[in-house]
Amino acid sequence: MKLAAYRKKSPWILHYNAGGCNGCDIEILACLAPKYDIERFGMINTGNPKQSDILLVTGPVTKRSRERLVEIYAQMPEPKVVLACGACASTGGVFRGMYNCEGGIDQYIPVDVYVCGCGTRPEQIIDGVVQALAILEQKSKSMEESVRLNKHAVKEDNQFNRRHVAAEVLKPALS
Amino acid sequence: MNKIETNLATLRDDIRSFYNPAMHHFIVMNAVDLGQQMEVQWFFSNYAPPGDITTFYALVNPDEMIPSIREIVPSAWVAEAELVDLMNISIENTSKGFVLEPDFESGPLRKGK
Amino acid sequence: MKTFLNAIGNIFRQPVTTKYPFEPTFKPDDYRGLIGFEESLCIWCRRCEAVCPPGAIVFSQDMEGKQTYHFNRAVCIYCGECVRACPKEGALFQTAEPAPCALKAENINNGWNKLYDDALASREAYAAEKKRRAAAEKTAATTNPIKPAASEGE
Amino acid sequence: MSKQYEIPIGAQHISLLEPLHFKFTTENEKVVRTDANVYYVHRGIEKACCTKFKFRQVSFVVGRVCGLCSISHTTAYSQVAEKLVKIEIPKRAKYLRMLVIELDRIHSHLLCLSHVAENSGFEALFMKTMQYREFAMELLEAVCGNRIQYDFSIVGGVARDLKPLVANSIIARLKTFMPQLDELVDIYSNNWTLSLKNKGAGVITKETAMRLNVVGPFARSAGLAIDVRNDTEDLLPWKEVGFEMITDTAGDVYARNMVRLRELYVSIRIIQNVINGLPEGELVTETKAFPDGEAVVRLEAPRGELFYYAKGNKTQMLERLKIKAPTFSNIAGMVEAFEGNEYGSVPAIIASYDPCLSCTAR
Amino acid sequence: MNHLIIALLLVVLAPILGGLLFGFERIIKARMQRRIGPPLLQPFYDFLKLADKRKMVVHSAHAFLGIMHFVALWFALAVLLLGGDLILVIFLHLLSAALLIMAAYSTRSIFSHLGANRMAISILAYEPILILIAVSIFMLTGSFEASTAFASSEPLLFKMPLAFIALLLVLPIKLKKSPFDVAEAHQEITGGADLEFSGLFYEAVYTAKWLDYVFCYTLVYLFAGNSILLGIVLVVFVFLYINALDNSSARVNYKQMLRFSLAVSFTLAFINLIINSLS
Repeated sequence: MKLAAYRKKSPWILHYNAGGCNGCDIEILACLAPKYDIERFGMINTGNPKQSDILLVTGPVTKRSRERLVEIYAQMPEPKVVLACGACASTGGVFRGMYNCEGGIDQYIPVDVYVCGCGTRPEQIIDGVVQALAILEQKSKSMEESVRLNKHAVKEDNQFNRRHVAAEVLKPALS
Repeated sequence: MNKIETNLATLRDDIRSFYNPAMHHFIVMNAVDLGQQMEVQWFFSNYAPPGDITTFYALVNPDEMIPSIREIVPSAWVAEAELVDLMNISIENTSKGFVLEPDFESGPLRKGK
Repeated sequence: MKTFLNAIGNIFRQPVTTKYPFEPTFKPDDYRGLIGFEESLCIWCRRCEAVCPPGAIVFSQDMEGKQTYHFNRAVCIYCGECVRACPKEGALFQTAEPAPCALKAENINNGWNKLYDDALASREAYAAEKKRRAAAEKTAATTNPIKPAASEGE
Repeated sequence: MSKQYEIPIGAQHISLLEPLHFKFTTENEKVVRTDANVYYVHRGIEKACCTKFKFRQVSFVVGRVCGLCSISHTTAYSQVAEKLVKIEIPKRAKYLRMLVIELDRIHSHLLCLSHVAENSGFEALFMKTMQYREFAMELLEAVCGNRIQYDFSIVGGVARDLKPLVANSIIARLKTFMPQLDELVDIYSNNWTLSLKNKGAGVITKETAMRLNVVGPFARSAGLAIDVRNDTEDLLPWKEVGFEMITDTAGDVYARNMVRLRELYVSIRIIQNVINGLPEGELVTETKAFPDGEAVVRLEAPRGELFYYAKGNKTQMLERLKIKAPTFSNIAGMVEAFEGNEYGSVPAIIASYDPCLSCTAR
Repeated sequence: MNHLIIALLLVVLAPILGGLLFGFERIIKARMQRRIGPPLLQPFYDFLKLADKRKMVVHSAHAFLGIMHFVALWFALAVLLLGGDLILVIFLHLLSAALLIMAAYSTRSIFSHLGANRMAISILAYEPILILIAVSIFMLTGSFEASTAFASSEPLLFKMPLAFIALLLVLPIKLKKSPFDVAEAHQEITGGADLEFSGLFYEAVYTAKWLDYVFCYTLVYLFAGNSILLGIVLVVFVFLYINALDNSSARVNYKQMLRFSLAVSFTLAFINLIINSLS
């Protein structure tokens, strides 16, 4: 029988805050709460990377949390999907270009769904998760390369703008 | 907000003579880059209303060693450690790396950075 | 003990969960949602671009001075400052519609970075082009209907 | 001297909302030493506020310092900017700011309480508290147009007006919330296992609180009466909308819960008074002036005293902006209050501090 | 003969039965929290999904021990359902738990060590009571065979009510329900012993949880003797009791749990044993 069909029936989520304001995080909590009860879709908030399928990341990646982000991503067994929750996780939002953040988590790990909004409503998160489930079904079990940390990718430039550097360094890995 | 000028030599004595844990609340320590010199400020407030704010400030050169007040105000180590990283100044027995990465060029809040 | 009985009683109470993806939930009609743009009303003053905190709005300009409005819903923080700053009534407005999700194919982050830089470059190119033309024929420059390129926001 | 385990919590941990890293050195699950690493969230907002954003945009940026007390940050910044440009905002704007701050306090305190319940292993109470909390989110959405980032205070006043329909709905929803709050108080104070977990955990004495300058419910639970709403009369008229100081004596997790719950009653009363006595008038005081001089502002955020220092230099950009968040003052106390506790009750203690590290690290 | 077939059927179908129980319990729990909750077949969806994920093996012994944990538990259940020796049942169950503890200790993760530590302590908390109950059953029926207990005409419940109460008090420890779920305190040690398992090997641990449900409720059924109706009533009652307790109490720390269990449950079971052996 086709097991892939059952991936979308029991997605277990792992939540990591890569240094945003807690806005989107409390909305993820609100998703677990009775009003929007995402356990309806069989989701459990496992705190354990080794048993989770969906990685919900909030916040622009700060310098100190980026190793953790890549580490957690690498610990998750395929097939897995990454959701960037909120403007700052998707693109850096209002924090893009600040000296200690990297402007969006897709500078480090491949992101499948970007949930827009600052802060995201639980409805938006649920929509994003539903889209992610559709992607999860297509995913293969092959390893998906995460962008390694190299000094070059995060080298300082003084007018507060790492976008160009990030873009040109990470182009091969993101394609 | 009443500002009291002091200098690094008499700073500890001034604060010690002023600060009374039962009456005053140490808010935070701050530094402003004025170009050549740097204005370092210590903010205190009263518990009793109206909680008026007392500021000690000293004009220092960026390379001067600033005395630590943590034997007078034990909780000041957080503010001092943060300031050392952000302003790239040197405070007694406070090391870098609390806020920023060790490999980070320190003092992002200085002028011209 | 009370909670114990309450828990058993809850089995027979109606759950408070909304059936969201299948039924819409309540949303105030003045929710701060997507930013709408009405091209026919815009006077191309670029004030919205100047005030936007994250830089989610950018105007590009072709060689004829025709400007185009670009908006990135993943960068926008929906503060509504651009709408407040817009001098022309109705040219820029905030809908009550939450932004839809973006997929990987949209390349919403690095693609936008590239677009942003290209837009700024195109405007500089146009300014240079215009200066060259102005130098060529001064008379035409005085009655040039095209607005001169204002300086960019940041 | 038994074997010492080193238990790390964080940066990613299910009982943490945000990346902070504690390293507990434990002897048969009793904490003997704590190392904290709280600056995971440092983004460099202070620098950007002085170099990247004009002083009118900064009020939206500092809102993103923290999602839980964003209205406190925006209001405090707006106040300090108003001091710099030397304008007095309309009374209606002041009242609307107080209204949103108190609504925000309700949702923040309820979130913290539910988080304490979750971390002490009481999932049902977590669910119940979150369910009751939703009304505050809906009201905030109706008032400000967004559930979290309100962007309500702008320099010179407030961005949106309060519709009479919304005002009535606020009064009505508060009425329905009252019995639910009583129920919560009953559970938090009378549930045996919860008190078994929370009583005597993470104790901080009044002397320690004074010595380490802790603020907010953390300090008030220890009997240290520090609440900025008590003494900053000039900016927001808290006294005339019926503010009262809430303190407790025990200083443990249980006392913190009780302080938060009792503060909810105060907030509800304040909101009712604000809506009943809402003055008519303008929303924004326009000005063309540029910030000049220096000013400080203190404001009571849900977690304690928020402190803003700003220095202007007659240009669009500020010279310096210093943000002191409540949790920043509490770090020293937090690290000390862990000593000698069961590791099992550590997550509950962390939650009961209500740490907001995105405020702290900025 | 007929009984034997039913018992065999039960043994074979035990995982499915447990899965259904688990799913139903998740629904009930959600309803107790005013939520809708997952569909009834959710555990099986999880099962199939986990079968599909890439496996990350810490080391082979770890995975092997995880699977053996499941097998040993199934054996214990089989012996119980087939009416075998209660002492054997208890020791097989102990063995399965010990295997999981060994697996958890064989990894490097500190949380999984803590989980194993706490699991050992919870074993210390509930195994003595189980043994005492078995012994008092022996005192009553004159044999350690579970079959005699199943077949006894008058229910054990009325003869040894104290033992039943003791069982009620230790079941939350076994099923890892609050207030006694220190072994997998999710907020403290993020799952504890089964932390390092993933994919197919987590499946073994996950399914073993289902078997535990069947095991516990069979123990409860044991008290009903041969009257099926009373058995069903007992099982439903215990089911509701455990879930309501789970939803109305916080987690106590393991020292309090041990103290409570040995002070109250142990005493109850022991008094009950004395009474039974005197009568």
